Amino acid sequence: MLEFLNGLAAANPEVPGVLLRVAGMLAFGALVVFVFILPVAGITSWVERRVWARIQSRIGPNRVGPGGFLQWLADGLKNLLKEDVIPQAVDEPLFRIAPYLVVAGFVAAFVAIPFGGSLIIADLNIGILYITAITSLVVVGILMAGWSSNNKWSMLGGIRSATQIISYEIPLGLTIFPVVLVSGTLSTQGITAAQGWAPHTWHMFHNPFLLVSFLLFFVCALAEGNRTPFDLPEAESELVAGFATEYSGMRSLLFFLAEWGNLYVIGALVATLFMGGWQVPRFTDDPTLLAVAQFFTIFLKAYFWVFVAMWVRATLPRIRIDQLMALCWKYLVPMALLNTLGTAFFMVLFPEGSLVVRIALVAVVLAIIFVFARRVRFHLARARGLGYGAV
Amino acid sequence: MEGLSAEVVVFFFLAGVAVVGACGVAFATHIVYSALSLMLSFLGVAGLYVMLDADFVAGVQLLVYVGGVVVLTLFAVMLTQGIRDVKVSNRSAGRGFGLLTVVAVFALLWRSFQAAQWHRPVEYLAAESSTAAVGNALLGRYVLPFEVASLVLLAVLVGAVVLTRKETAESE
Amino acid sequence: MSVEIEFTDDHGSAGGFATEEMTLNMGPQHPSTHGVLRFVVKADGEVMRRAVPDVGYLHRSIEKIAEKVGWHGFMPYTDRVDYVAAMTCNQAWAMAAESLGGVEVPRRAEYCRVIAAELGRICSHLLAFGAMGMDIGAFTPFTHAIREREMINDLLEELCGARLTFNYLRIGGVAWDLPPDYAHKVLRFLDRFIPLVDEFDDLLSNNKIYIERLADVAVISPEMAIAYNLVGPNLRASGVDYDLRRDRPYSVYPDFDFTVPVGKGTWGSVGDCWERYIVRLHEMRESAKIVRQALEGLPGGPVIAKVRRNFKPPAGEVHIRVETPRGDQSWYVVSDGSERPYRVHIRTGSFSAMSIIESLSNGLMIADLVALIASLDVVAPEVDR
Amino acid sequence: MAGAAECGGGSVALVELSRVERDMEIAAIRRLLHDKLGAAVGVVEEGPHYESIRIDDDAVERAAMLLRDTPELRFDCLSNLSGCDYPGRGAIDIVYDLYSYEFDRSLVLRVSTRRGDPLVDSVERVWPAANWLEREVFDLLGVRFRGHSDLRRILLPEDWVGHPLRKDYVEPEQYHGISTVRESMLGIRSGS
Repeated sequence: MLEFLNGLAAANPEVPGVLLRVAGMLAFGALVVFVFILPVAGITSWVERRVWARIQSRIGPNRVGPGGFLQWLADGLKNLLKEDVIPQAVDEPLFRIAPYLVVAGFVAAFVAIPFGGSLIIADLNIGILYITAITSLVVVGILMAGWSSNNKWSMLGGIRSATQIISYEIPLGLTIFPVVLVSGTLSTQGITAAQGWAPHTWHMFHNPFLLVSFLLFFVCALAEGNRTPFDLPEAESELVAGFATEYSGMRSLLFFLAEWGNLYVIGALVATLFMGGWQVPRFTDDPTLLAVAQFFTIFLKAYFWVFVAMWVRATLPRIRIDQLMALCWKYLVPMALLNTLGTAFFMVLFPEGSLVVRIALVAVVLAIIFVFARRVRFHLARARGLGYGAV
Repeated sequence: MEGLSAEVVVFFFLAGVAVVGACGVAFATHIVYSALSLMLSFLGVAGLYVMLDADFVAGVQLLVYVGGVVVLTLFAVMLTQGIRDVKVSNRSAGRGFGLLTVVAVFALLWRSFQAAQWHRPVEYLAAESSTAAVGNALLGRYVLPFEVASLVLLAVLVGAVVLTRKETAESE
Repeated sequence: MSVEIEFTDDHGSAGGFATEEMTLNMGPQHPSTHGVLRFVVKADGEVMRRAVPDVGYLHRSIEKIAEKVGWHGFMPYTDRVDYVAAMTCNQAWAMAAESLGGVEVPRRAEYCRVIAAELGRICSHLLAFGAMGMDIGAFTPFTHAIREREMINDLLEELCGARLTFNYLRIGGVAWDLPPDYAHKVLRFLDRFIPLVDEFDDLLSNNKIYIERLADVAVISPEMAIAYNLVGPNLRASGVDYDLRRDRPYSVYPDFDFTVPVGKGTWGSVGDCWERYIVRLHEMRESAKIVRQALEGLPGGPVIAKVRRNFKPPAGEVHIRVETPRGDQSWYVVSDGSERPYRVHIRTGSFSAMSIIESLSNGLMIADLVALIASLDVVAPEVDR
Repeated sequence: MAGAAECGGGSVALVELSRVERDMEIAAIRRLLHDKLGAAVGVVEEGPHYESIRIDDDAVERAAMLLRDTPELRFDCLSNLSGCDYPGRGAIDIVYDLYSYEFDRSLVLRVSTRRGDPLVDSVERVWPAANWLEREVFDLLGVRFRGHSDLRRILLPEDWVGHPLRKDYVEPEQYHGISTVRESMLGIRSGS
């Protein structure tokens, strides 16, 4: 995008370059927010409800639009039209600002998330650092929401959330280290460029430590996104709705928007860091076609992990706060540190990487998927035998 | 008009954010608002770092100060206040002492202001990573201070653990 | 900057490491209180110091109503004592009235009662299973359990026309005989359902997170369980091998062969939340066994004895104990020979289960309290009646 | 209890049978209590369905202690505690349904207390289960329990007036300004 803006600047010398760049980025950012983030977050809510429903042998939203596809729009409109209840005892300014801060935190992360080779709002050279940093705004927002609600359940939710996000930021950062070591850059585009389109060239298969890192990253990302089994801050059965208890209408929806949008961020980060991002084989020289292919590649990869997160949410119970902390500090942090060291050693041993190791790791993962698929087949067959074939 | 280029506008905006934030910290009557103003101030400073092309420092500023310090401050304040209905407020602590501090700080600022070489890069620096430079400096020229700092931090960490453990033991 | 902290109220101990306790109001409107219950929780952060149950929000004066309506007329009200397992409450009332009035129940009616009661027990345990999963944060088991419960509801609807408050039993027997082809339908359901219990095991019982959340949490020793008069699955989970259906048999239960599941301490201690959970899961299998045997051995004959419309049992009093899904429900019924009961008192399983919570609460976390309530399978209307 | 299988399933027959079985025991238990507590232990009262031992209201706790701790009795469980108002006799009866898990044996104690000033020993210290059961009796019948740790209303609101399960209880016309009488659309007066 920068080239395009530079070209624009060259064509219009009378306009200051910086202004053009800022305006261009703002325009592109607005485009991303309204054409991509809002629909994706909304549609994710519909997909999640449908996926959940299938897993729970229900049907799910199916009335608005084909297959209930427009349910998210209906929900959004409904919430926009609802009364924005501000309880009397809340700290009003903070109560009002908090949802926006949460949304700002997650939307700002999209600045450095690549959608394709040339499709990125800003290819920051500290891209991945920026993403982990800017998402901390979400914590502040959640804490604000929890505190300003003047409700002990909200407060507990806010505190849980802050504890959780701060703690899990550490292993999350540490699991990114090996990727940065291998690709030698913090830029998300640089990390993608260091991988190829073929699976064995992905970072997750670079060495065994990176494979573990990849799993740890996904776990930590789920925890950062307050997703089951780490959904303690809004644990319905314990804290009613956690920090969002007192919110209603659009403000409440903003929290959910952030949650569903965050899912895509998690997926896109996993895809970018470990799964080759938008890399596609160079099948054509047409840049537009290539950009489209790249966009769909990373979108599908990201959405696969969104789906996995939904699946996990529908399957697992919730862990307890002390177990959450123990998991983080006793297991994830040491393992992540070990992975960083291991990757460093591996890079000393094989400065160019090792094709044998890569192929072997691909084989291992394929074997795991095969075993898993057989188990799924067994369960499906059993369910069908019981008469649950078509629900 | 040279003096009002876009960069200048952005600079004054960010500086304003930082200063307003700082004033908020000092003048807010509510400690939660103070903490949030602190965040605003940090954000402004992070923006200034970006303008100085020190993007790594800006990132770290966000990560450590906004994500860490402010959140922990808020955390501590909210834990003591929201739950137990404790009234926590700022109180001025002696005008004279305050004035002294202000004078001292301004003297220091003035000195650094005069000592600085007000050299500005003329043209926009293309995105070039300052990360590598910072890394090289930390593990090259400044490796000793870096290691000493990390040792000090470790000692602080251990000390904190010991202190809290002792208190818990006493309570039983 | 100096910070002034003014404490608005006196807090805690003088000297030493004072922990600040906060008072949380859990309920009466709270997702995990299974109806309308309230707990006043004194907590130090996430760790509770004390949780005091406050009941009575669903008090509908059923005992008082009993004194106002006739013997027959009270039957529908017994459904409301525990609307999750209405059949067994029906049964208790029928037994009380019959034993006071000296009514001989036809054998076929007893079989129908057992079939209905055991289907109701599966129903209730399915709800307990699902709700427990949901309280621990897993939503899917709930919908799966409700799906199965729906089928039992269909079966019971076919039996008596109602899906929740059945009013199927009558003093002297049951209201209607089994509908045609009923045995076949029930057996087909059971064939489907029992393998599904294994599926529940795969999905929830042996889940690592689930075990970690429940094992060794809120352990109730057998002595404590008996002292607090914990009954039913909660008592058995604590290792007391006792089931009224086997040890003080009533109705036609001696005809059937079934085992009584007892807590074994599989993952933690005997009497922890996980044991209370798994005992219920096993009981569903046993109930299915009983239903199967009852359907196979169903005798012929009438389903209701001749009972006068104006039923007036002679003066006297009786203690009836019935094993409901929430355990030994104890009815104390006094008759003064008139057409209305003189006094009815119902001591329910949930009532004693609620009374034990306060003494267990110290040191539990808030999330554990949710698990404890769920594992005790407390049903709010049964506590308050 | 094995006899129930032969008796044809009627629950009446079952109750009769167990009564016969326990007939010998109750006299022995009464004698044992009488030896220790003297005149406070009354007669065995025979009803058509079960019989109970009558105890004085200030000897309940001692009796309970004995029943629980005597090795050959071991009534470790208070299965039920009910109260019943008898205005004709001017008494409120408290009925304790005890159960021994060890010996699989039931026993009923009966205490009469004056209706005007009902006061009975609490057995909370013997069986913790009595805590809530006694609170319930206090709430609904107004019987006070001597030595109870936390005698508050349990089912009704704290500010409720009267004890609804007393036979002479009249429902108040309104509670906190809310009428308890529902006027029928057809002009028929319902409610109490």
